[in-house]
Amino acid sequence: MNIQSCYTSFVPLYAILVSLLAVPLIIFSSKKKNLREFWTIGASLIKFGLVISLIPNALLNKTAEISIVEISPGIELALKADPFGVFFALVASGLWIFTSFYSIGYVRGLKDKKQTRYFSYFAICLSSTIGVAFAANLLTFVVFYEILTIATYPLVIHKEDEKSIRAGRKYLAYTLTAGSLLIAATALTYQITNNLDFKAGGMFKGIALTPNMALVLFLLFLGGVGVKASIMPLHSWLPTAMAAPTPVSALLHAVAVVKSGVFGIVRVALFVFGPKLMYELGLNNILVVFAGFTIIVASLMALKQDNLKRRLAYSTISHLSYIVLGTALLSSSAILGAIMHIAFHATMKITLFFCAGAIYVNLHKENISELNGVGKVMPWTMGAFAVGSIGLTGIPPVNGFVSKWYIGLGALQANNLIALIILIISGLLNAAYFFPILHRAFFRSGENLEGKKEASPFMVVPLVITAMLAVLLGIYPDFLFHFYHLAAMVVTNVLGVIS
Amino acid sequence: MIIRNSAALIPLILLFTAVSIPIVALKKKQIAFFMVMIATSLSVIISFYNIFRVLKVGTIHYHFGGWIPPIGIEYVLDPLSSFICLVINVIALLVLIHSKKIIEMESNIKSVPYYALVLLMLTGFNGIVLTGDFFNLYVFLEICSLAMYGLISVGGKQAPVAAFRYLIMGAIGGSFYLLGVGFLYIKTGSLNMADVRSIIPHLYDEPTVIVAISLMVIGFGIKMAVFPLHGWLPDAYTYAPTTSSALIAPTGTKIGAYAMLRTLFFVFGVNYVSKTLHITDILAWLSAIGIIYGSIMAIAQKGMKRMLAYSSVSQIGYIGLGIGLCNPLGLIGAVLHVMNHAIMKACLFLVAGNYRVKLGHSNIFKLNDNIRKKMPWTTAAFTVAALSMIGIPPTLGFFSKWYLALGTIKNSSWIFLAVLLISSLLNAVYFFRVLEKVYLKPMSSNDLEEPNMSKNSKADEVSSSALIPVLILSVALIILGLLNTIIVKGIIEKMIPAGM
Amino acid sequence: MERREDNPIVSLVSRTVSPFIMLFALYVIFHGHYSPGGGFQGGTMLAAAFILIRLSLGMETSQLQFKSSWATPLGSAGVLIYFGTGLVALLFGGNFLDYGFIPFYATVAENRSIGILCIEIGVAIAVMAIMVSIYDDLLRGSPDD
Amino acid sequence: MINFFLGHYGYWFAILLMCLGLYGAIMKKNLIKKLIGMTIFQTAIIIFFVASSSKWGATVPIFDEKIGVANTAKYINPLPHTLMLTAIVVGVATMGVALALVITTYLRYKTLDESVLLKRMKKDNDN
Repeated sequence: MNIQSCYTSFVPLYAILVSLLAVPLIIFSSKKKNLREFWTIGASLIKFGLVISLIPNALLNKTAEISIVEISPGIELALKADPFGVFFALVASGLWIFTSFYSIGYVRGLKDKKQTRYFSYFAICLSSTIGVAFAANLLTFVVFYEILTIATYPLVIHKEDEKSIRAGRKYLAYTLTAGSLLIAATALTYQITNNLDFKAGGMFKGIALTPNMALVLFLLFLGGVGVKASIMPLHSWLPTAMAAPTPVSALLHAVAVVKSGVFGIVRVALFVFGPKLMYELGLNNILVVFAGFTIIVASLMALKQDNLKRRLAYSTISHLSYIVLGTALLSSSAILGAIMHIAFHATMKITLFFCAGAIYVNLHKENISELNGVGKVMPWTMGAFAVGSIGLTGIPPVNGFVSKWYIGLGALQANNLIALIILIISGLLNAAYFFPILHRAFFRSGENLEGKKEASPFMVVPLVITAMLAVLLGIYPDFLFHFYHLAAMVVTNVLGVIS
Repeated sequence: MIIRNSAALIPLILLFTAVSIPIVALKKKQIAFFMVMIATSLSVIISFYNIFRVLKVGTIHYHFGGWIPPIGIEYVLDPLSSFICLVINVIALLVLIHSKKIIEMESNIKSVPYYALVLLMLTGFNGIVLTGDFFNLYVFLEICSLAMYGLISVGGKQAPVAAFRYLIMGAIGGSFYLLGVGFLYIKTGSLNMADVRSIIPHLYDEPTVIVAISLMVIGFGIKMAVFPLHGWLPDAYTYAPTTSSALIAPTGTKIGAYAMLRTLFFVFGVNYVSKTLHITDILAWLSAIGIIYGSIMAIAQKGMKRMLAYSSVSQIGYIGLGIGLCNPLGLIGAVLHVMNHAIMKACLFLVAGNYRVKLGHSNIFKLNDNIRKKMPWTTAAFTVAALSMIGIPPTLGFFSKWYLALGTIKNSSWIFLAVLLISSLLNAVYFFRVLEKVYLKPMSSNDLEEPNMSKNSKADEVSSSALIPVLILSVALIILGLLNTIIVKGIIEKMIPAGM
Repeated sequence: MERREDNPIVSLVSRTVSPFIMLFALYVIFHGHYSPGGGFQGGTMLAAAFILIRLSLGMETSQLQFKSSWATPLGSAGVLIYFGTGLVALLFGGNFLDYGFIPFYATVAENRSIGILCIEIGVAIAVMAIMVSIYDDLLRGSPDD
Repeated sequence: MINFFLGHYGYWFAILLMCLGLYGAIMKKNLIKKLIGMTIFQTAIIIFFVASSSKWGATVPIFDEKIGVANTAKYINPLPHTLMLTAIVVGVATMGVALALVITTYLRYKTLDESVLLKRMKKDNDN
């Protein structure tokens, strides 16, 4: 019914290069603030436009392909805009626009010194994220994944105080180790298959793979991409890395970096091993166990955090595992839900982080216990926060409901009641750690809030838009960007190959 | 004439310039530098020419004095030798451009004899790479070693001691090799490598041959500084003047690796050394230990040059491991790492030199972010080289490790794979330690006054002759990384010996 | 130990013997290509003659005979003679050091003979100069103290 | 067996010298003694080479009308000797450089004892 076809197009390459080319422009206009930020915004808009232009063909299951240069005999640095890649690129590049606007407000609001470095590394990060999204083979994936690791480091240590430097060390220790494992896994795969191209339905087709070898390989991959996806017990860098400025946390730790990890897990599960092999060897059960554990434990840990950003971080950890769980269930609805959750969690979580940042810049408050009455001072911000929390808890009409619904359906399809129970419990826990914040903000009276107003429009407008987006996507998941169709396309590609 | 003799021209030009410098530059010292520049540029051009010619027409033999081997000495220009030659000469040219200002600053270096020694050393390097004769190799080995002792000894106060220790080790290493050659000669009656290659399969069972090969491997091992024969290296690199260490570190040990590779695989035969004698296994294990040992020791060092020296020990291990794996991928990794490490180490040592020029020291703990503000380009180059050392794509460092990793997997040597991965993490530890200081540690008031640093916060880079080589090297790391397949497919795959 | 530089016996003997050593050295050099001997051996003997004078008459006097500062350039010159011979062969169409191509005589054999002689002379000069230079340098010690 | 030992006495001597030299170069504390050890080691190898080319009843490889050209078995192989000539030159150069280094070391540290030297070097490093 749907035939995958390919055509050569430079668009994926341009989408990567746009933000990379913006870097020298940003650096050379470091003296003129407005010009510098013009480049950032311009690059983000162009990038988004380029990604959008790939949607129509992706919906027809036509993949844009371009190979740039051969980086190892037989393996090219190649890009492929398949539906899943377009989906992820769309999320990352779309949210970059909001983050750019928001960052301008944030760093200017704090009169930050190293803004040029901030914006240039931000652009590099985005380039590599898009590279991760469009990577056509494992080696290309590894290349961009590692660049992403390194490019994020300067952002993590942006504040340059003792705490953030330590966070940076921890971040590097975790991610570089993971990178090594990923390289090992890639090399091993190459030895076995002699080919590293991602293939919907798995690249080991027709190749005898002993169960032990498959298990080792899978664990290596899991270690490699699991760190960025912050599957427990590999998660502890993420809360520490919240020392970074809020927009960084928002984009990178809720969208780009961790999502690259989750994206990697989905790629590995569905495009390297393939659902059939995963199921036959029982590898998905490993994932289900890890993901289920992470969902519950991270939610419990989120409960006891007082620092708002740390609580959000733990919430991120738990929600990332939703995606992993959905993938691991291997049923069509679950995968659909998981893929959609990548986008939907991103919109909701970025809203929440933006809110946390706005509160920090405006009121210099970081802890939840200090948030009494904030809702009255910053109604728009806290309104958006409410939307985000409701969505993450999984209450309609916000989009979080949609993806959770599909994952739940998938759990039933897969006859996996435990997964369903985990989903329900975690929904309750989500409510338990989000609603007290809303209660404090709206229903308690705060002190020292006289004369304070809403944060700067640079910050408020993006977060309101993302919140509205979350609602709109909840009502109509195919809104504007065809998230639903793209995800469905991925599912049919992946599972269709089997049948 | 040039075409006919291109195989022999490089060592000849270098030797000619080396011996004419003391006469020509007797009155005017500045001429020495220009002569060096002309000689090294010519050798770079000829190296390029050679490599293209070899790729076009195949292996080129050059017979000295017109004597046909096995009687005469021959030079062999095949993909391996022409490639290594090119790497050495390009690195030497860049380092020597950098040396112009540095030499003027180091008070105890007399530039005329120094440059003569440099050229002698390069003659030795190129000779070792090109020769197809065992004894000629010994002579060139000693020529370059003698020049190296001299180049090391003109450093700081401790330098002569370091050079002396290197001399004892080096002379014994050379003697071991010579003894091996003696055994080989007793059995085969020939010193020509190709000739020995054709005779040796009949003598595989002879204990004499086994003794010969062991002695030769020990000799090369000392020159190559493979663990546990590396003892001379850290002191020598640390106390040598910056230019010397920047010249010796990228190329000197590689020559030992090259000679090892050439002797083991191209003379004794792949199957013999790997399957029958298991020498490659021993080499691989020692290298693996060396990789870890070097990295850990590098973490413990205070001075940047000493850190880089220990890192050299570890990086030599990669090359040894690649040779020891004894499969095509390992060989590709090893040869690519020869080039990669040459570029990285040259870049890092030159950066250390630039820091010394401006700060008067390169102690890691005294570095702070002032240096990044003053020398943004140098520091950026350092960062690129460090990332390559750690093995972050798309730098060249990633790809040489990639091939090595593929090689270990091909042999199912999981421990070596683990060693490769762990060592890149250890590399990350000691390089990020420096990067953190350079980028993040604010200047405190009790930091020493920096003698050659202007007081305002404006950029105060080193002169362009010291900066451009560093930048070229660091950019090359990225470009060559992306284009590594051209090198691998075009050159390195052609040098894989028969039977691998 | 007391330094004695004016011991008449030592100085007389060494001054007398030195020319004969030199003569023999020259003999060894010039017969090197068809009997035992050659540049290395002859050069060392020549150097021995110079060093004998240096030992017996002291550094200052012996400078009149052979200046220390000449040693390195002379050594280079020796190598250049060797090198030049090879280069001439190369220029006239042979390989490096292929003496048969040196255009001095008509026959290849004669050319080879003269070629190897040039080489021996170059080697002898280089070896002589370098031996003397090693001796001088060791005697002088490090220049920075 | 006895013949084997006696017949190769040149080699045994070389091996003895080699061990002696290696011992000196590695174990002796004094730099000059180290150097002497190294030189003994090199000399041992020269002896080894020369021993390897010795032949009873043969003469120097210079054309002799009594023997003629064709009877090559009557001449000693000249190659090892020629090689050793070069090796001797290399050895002399190495020794020259080594002595220069030792003298410089002595002038700077006023000692040739390695353990004392290392202590003084360490002091320099700390400063």
